[in-house]
Amino acid sequence: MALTETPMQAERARTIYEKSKEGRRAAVLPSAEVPEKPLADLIPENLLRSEPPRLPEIAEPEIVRHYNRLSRRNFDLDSGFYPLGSCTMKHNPRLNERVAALPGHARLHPAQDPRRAQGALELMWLLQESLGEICGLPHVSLQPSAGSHGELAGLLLTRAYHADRGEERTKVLAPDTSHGTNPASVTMAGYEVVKVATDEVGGVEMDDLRAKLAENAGEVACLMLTNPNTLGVFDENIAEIAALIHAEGGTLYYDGANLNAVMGHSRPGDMGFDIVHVNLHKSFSQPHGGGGPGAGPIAVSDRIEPFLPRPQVVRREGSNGRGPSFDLEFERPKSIGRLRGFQGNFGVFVRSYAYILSLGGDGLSEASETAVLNANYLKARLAEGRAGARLPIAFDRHCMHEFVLSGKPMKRDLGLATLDLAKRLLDFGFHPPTVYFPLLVEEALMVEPTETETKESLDAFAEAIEKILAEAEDDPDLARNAPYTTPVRRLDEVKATRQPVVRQPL
Amino acid sequence: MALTETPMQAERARTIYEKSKEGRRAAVLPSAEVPEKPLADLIPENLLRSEPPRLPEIAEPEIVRHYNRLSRRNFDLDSGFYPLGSCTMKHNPRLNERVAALPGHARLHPAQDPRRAQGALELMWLLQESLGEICGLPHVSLQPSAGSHGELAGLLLTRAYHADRGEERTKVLAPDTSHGTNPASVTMAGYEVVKVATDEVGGVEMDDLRAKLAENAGEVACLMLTNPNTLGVFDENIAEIAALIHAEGGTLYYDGANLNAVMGHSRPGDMGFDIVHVNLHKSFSQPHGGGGPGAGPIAVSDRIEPFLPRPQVVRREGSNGRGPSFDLEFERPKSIGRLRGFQGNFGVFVRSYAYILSLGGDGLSEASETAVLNANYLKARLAEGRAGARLPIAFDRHCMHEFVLSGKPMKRDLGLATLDLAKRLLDFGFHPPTVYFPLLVEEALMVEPTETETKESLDAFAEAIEKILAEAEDDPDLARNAPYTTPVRRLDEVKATRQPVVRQPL
Amino acid sequence: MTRYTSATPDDRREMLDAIGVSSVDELFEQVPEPLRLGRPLALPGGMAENEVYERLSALAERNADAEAQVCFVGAGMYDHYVPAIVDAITSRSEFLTPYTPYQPEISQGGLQVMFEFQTAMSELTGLPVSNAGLYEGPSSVASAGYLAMGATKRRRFVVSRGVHPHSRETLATYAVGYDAEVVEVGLEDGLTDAAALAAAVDGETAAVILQSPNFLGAVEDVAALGAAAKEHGALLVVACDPMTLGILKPPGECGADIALGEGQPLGNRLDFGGPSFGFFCATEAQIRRMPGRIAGETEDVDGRRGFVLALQTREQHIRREKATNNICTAQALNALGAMVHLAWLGRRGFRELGELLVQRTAYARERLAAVDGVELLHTSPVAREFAVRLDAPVGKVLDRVAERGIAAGYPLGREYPEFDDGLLVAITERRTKAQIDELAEALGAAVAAEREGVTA
Amino acid sequence: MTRYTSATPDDRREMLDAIGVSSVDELFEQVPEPLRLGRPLALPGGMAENEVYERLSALAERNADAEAQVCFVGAGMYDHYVPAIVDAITSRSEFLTPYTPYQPEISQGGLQVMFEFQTAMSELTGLPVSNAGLYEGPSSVASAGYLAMGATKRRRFVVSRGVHPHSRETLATYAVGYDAEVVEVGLEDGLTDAAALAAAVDGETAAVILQSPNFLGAVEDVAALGAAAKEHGALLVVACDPMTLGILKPPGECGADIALGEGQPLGNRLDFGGPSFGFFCATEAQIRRMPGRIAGETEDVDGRRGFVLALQTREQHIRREKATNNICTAQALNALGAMVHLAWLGRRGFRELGELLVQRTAYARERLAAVDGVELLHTSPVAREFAVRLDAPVGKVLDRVAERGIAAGYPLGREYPEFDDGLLVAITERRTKAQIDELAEALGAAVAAEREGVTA
Ligand SMILES: Cc1ncc(COP(=O)(O)O)c(C=O)c1O
Ligand SMILES: Cc1ncc(COP(=O)(O)O)c(C=O)c1O
Repeated sequence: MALTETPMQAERARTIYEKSKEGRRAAVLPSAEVPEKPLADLIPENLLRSEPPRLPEIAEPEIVRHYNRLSRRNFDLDSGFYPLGSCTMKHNPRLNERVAALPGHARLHPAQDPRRAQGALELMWLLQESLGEICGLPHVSLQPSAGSHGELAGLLLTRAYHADRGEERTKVLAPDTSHGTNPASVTMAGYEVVKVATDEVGGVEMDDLRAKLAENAGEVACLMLTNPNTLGVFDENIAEIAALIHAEGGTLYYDGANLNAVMGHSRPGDMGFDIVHVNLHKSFSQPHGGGGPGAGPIAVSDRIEPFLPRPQVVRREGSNGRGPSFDLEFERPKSIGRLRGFQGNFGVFVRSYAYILSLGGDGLSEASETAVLNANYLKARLAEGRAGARLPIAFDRHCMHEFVLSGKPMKRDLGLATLDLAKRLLDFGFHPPTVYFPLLVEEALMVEPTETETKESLDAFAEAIEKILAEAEDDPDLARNAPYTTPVRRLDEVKATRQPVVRQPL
Repeated sequence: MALTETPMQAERARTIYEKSKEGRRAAVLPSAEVPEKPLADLIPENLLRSEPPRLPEIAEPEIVRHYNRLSRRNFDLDSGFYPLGSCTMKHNPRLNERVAALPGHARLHPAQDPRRAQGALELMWLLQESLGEICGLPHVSLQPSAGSHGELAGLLLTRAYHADRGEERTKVLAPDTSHGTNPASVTMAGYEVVKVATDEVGGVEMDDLRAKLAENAGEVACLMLTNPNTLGVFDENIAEIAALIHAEGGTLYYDGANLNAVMGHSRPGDMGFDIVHVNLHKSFSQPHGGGGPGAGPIAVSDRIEPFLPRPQVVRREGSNGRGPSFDLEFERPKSIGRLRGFQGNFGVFVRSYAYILSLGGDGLSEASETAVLNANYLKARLAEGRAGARLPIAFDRHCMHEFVLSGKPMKRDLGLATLDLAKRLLDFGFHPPTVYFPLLVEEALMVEPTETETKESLDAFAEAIEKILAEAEDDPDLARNAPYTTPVRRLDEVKATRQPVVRQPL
Repeated sequence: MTRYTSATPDDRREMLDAIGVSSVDELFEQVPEPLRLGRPLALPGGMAENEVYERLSALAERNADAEAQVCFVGAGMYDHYVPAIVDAITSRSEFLTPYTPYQPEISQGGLQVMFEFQTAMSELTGLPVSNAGLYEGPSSVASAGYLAMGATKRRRFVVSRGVHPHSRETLATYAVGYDAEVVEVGLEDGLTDAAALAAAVDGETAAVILQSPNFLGAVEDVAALGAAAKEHGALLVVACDPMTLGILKPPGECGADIALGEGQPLGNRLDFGGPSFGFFCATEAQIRRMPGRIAGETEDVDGRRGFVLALQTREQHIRREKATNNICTAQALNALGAMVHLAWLGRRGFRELGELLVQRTAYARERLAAVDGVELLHTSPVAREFAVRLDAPVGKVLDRVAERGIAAGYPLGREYPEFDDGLLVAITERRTKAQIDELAEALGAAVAAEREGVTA
Repeated sequence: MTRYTSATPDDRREMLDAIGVSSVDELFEQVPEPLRLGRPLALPGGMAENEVYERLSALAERNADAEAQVCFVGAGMYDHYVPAIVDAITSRSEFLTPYTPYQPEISQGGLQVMFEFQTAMSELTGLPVSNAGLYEGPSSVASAGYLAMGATKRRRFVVSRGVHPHSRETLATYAVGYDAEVVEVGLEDGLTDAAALAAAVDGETAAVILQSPNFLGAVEDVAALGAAAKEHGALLVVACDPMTLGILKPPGECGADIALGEGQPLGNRLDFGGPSFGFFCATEAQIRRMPGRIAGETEDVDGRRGFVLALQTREQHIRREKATNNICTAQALNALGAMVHLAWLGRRGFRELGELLVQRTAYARERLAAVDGVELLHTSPVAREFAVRLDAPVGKVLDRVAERGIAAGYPLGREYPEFDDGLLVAITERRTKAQIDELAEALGAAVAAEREGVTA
């Protein structure tokens, strides 16, 4: 019997609403226990809802089946290689999930009196200290909820810092390789972006930087940089860049998405950065959850410290022979204020602190080393054979923890777009690299293997690329029509935006 | 591109040993902390091992991937319909897993002093009481580890009971429909099996029973019955059967595998049974785990009670205004002794007790009702169309929670064995029914839908059977060569027994 | 090479050879010498898994969590029971470990969940468009402000003092950045002062921001209050507690342009405040201004139904400085937890739960009001939380009640100096009648003891 | 129709129509009237999920588990740390919920795990054949006896008093059934009395049954003791603690025909005694007499490697009264936990763990022996558990030490009246030096207090 579809393809998508049947239910609730009154005696009729929301009606066994089956329509890090550049898809230890689930963490109310939440506050303080040491900047706020939130925080801190000095500045510099969140944060923080060009080795083009600083003299609030940057290149001029920005009175912001390259090897604070965000869901092993949660703590220098968000976790020395205690400090007169409710994504802090404890200082440093080793090895493998010819490295030098290839020759010679290669990789059981980013590189493929991959996985990936390029020489349509074996085949993304259907009609 | 294999088929089986590489590891152990001595100073050299066992060497991320990927090569109850007759594949509530994992249960040492394990002992006592009420027999031992263990216990109790009366009996009667564990337990308990025939409505053939009793007068220790039996038929003569056995001085043993049919409706004790085992992994929702764990508590009548295994959980009334307390009773002079270490599969008790609490008495009774409804509905559906013609019901009457079809006409008319039908069902995403059991029915298919299935699932199953029979009329090879879409196709089971390879060569 | 990494000495040698360097250090030479750390990090050495477990358990034990103390604290996050299937499903690797679904063909699980979630939130709020979730509640309010500015080209927000103080403070923080003015409107007997609100809204107002039930637990008449917004062409933004939406009129039926809120009560544990998620729904008119991910339905080349990230042209990775928001990583897993919880509750259960909360809350409110030294802070209708005044210092009373294993509520003083004697008490389905009775008893005893000057 | 069932009133009606009856009661008419219960079960009504949770939590809190008390109790089950990945993997529905793999094509996950597990146990014990697991330790000993009877056609077992008392008792229980005689051989300084053993074995002996480390923790010279079995053609059955097999000579190298034991220390939690699993390995000669499931390698019709249940002709479902054992449902999930734990430990970690246990045990033994009022019960070599004698009533001392949050060990008196003053102390990698020191201190203080007659 010939296969026309895979079993998953044959199973067409049906939402849980389509499996609903009136009268079914999973939840059984406790009885009220108390004397009940008519609802309208308690809340005026006009504020009450006439019809309950049309949530699905379905018993527990079928809910479990629905989501279990759905889950298998995802590719995940625990199934295979996931070299998604800039995303640091490293192993997510289950130990971290276990400790985050301890009732003392998971069922702790965020408004619990600090005197009755000493363990949580100490953990946060210990994480602050650890991140401060890793970043080389002494003051840490854990409040931001992700990298982009950290960026916004950093820019608001910059604004507050300048305002405190009686200055108002309007421009923020960012290289053309920067991540989309950088310019978006700039706008949200009320600044204007000024793009800085990239030089021939992948770093900041120094002349352009000087020119932009001159053009915007007195206006530049900040330079946002990723280092190593999104090309996987460590900017060797960073000390000079820092000096230039500082001379202009600006702050230097470090987008910490790539911190996984340099932990224990080089510290943003030592490079001259004033503000750093750390993506705990990248370097510090918080699972990505299919798009979060994460956390984006920020570490800052002394001069920025007074402006940190409120409340701040502080340690107070004990008196009368008592040990130290921990508290939330709300009285921070120069603070930019809150960025969110309560104290931040505490569950993420538990996981990341468990990760730091597990690896220790040496382990973190080794992790970065292996991340860099793995990236350079895979780069070397992909410099061979067909990949070397069709997918040249964008900036030919040793990389840090990731590297960027250009699919331009592949497109020109084989008629295969980077997207086609990515889709064909799906048939080989790999998650593709990040594609079409950074924008600077035509038909970009951004590859970040991370330290937790085996050499065997890297080799298999390189072989798959080679095979795809080889088969494309015979038949480029093979890739152009890929994928074939995924739960659904290539999807029409344009339609979804042109005629958006964003909920189930009921 | 034509598909030649499904993605899972393309991924050939590799064991974890084949993924091992010298020097890799997942575990990091604590340091000894204590002054260390040479091993040979502590244990004589000749008792020490020269080479460590060749366990795999592999880092944590790849262990997780290995077992996650492997897991997806299983079909499971949380993926779809699993009408495996006699196995009661009902939903496994996750609440039960949650409460079983509470540290007070999961990390409780079995030798903890009963005064410091009052919660666990009370839970066991409550479960004993509940099972006693459900079975209609007042005394319960939770010790047996599964149904077959309960059977052995029941036979050893019978032996002890007779011995106590100065009798020695050698025969145990069992109908030809009985489950394989019944005769196997009989032999292990040192008895000889005497088979009893089945009558035309699926019950015990009364004349044969009388004849066997007469033939073995004074020798019959016990009759083992399942009621409803493995044909899904409730034996209406049970009261008479009980009277006959009791008149002969034998005990009546109830194989509780089918208790799910009658909870809250009819009780083995009331039917005249002396000893019952209950499969907690069937009627009481303990997950099957791919072949265990389970538990097989036994409930017995007063006259059997003195012989129950040791230790027994007992409740002692409190004195001086204190509440009751719970204890392990070891002093049971007539006890048959232990059947295993410690107190039994406590984790299973927690799950089953949670299930009983969740449903309550009414809910259990409703569960049996729905199980019987679902079975009769599916039976009715399969009495229609092609299934009705090719797969007749073995005993045409209302069934209880399951029913047995015969594939004899299908085999004769279409050349399709029951096995072929079963394998083809796999392509339709269903777990097949139990096949070739009970032995009495030619080409048997034993179908038990359970109460937790939706009407839609039952309908889909009936339609799949219809479709398979229809396609077989055109092309019987379609089923004969099935399955096509499973992770591996039909496997050679004979080879595995003829030339057994039961471990990875290293 | 331990635990989470695999490169053996042999691997390393082969890899370095292939790269053409003799050591990993050589690869780090691109980092200028003076910027290399040159010393080990000043962090402890690594620990065994069981040691990490013991260390973190020991910390966790120093927290009085809701397992250790009966929790009547709410203020936006509630001690609801999270059904076991939520954990079972959210802990599956297939949901736990993938990135944002950039490759839809291998992310149908996550994308369909988003689509289902959007449907559920749209049903709850009565608005047609939902995103797949934002960070959490208060920052969602700030994002609504940003949207309103874009939609109206105005820079002024009128905000009720009934809006969660964290939301107001977050809005203020963001407003300094995107340069908007925030005007606050006070409360009368627990409800937004309607006259003051009407007076505060003007032709420069981008949005009127309300919360219902508001921070003091009172159910606002959103439709009536919102009229002022409509009149002046401002957007009406309503923050709400999702657990009340089974019984309260949905914001969409009250004229809201945007309904949002803290999602924690749905399928997310307390976690000392996070991670949870914010939900964000709006009218069709705002669909291209929405922040965050939105899943949309589409087809594959063979015509199979499928889901993708829709309307990506709003987002930072495509639109950069012109994006409608800067959010990237959000809270997908938390939204999944909510979706499973909602499916578990189902249409009936969700409504019943709302009713249960209202009934038990009414009982608790009455019960507490009858206690000597405790009186109601306001008499407006409430759903699942209410405020009282204590005739004794709130902090001291809380300490006394804590001794009895009860976290009695949220003290209002810090954020509402005018209610320095105020305490906010929250009810969930976990809070039994017996616990409520015990709270009443304990509060009464504590207030009495404080009044009498008994040493705690 | 609630919670776990789906039949709505509409469904019911349609289904009853299709069946051709008017009510479900009609279906139950096959149960003769007098046998119908005719009343509701005398059990409480159903409870909400959160209520069940609270109820069982409350029970759980009345147990002094190893999280609440530092646990030095062993006696066959040990407070090892179960790595988090074990739970993550065993809780996957795909492993948790299937039945025994009767349909191999859709059970390759479980079957391959069995095959890997068999390989691991074979490596540990040094015997070529392993099954996929039995119920637990002691009943595995009884099953070995049954096998030995079948293999030798003899009915006599010679058993060391060093074998776990539960195993000896279980063997005795079974032996009454399959009619065998059990002869016990005593101990000398903690070890099996070799001369008495040699004297007890005769030509009617089916098996000699030893345990090493034995119940008192002493490492037996299995090879030397086993010689008597070989001489008389009896099988040598050795029970062992799997956690010691990284350092101790495997039974297979000591002449054992069967090696078995309690599997709990491998990847299984304490669970108040179960579920865990028993492992059971043997020589090739016994392969067709093995109890329990065995997975074997084979191929599919296209030549793909695959796994099936092999040698099913031994089993009850095929062979019925002639089966080698009656076991059916066993402990597959628990064996999976063991396999994951072993893979996590790996070749090196497994040995290191064995060494760690020996070192800490040696320290603890020395430390305790130095305490006034505590002396060693025997001086033979030990691996991870040892026995001491207390100069005060053991039960009372244990109560006092329990007050300090320590479960000091297993009292020997019930099962070894000759060691009424004996206490068995077990060590795992969770028991730190500091805890051992505290145990020593607490034991010393408790014995002293008892001697002085201080009231506890
Ligand atoms: C370079 C870079 N900067 C910033 C971000 C934004 O971080 P987050 O997704 O945590 O908001 C990312 C995430 O993809 C990134 O790769
Ligand atoms: C009718 C019947 N009896 C006995 C058993 C044996 O029970 P267990 O597998 O729990 O040993 C089974 C299990 O399949 C069964 O179906």
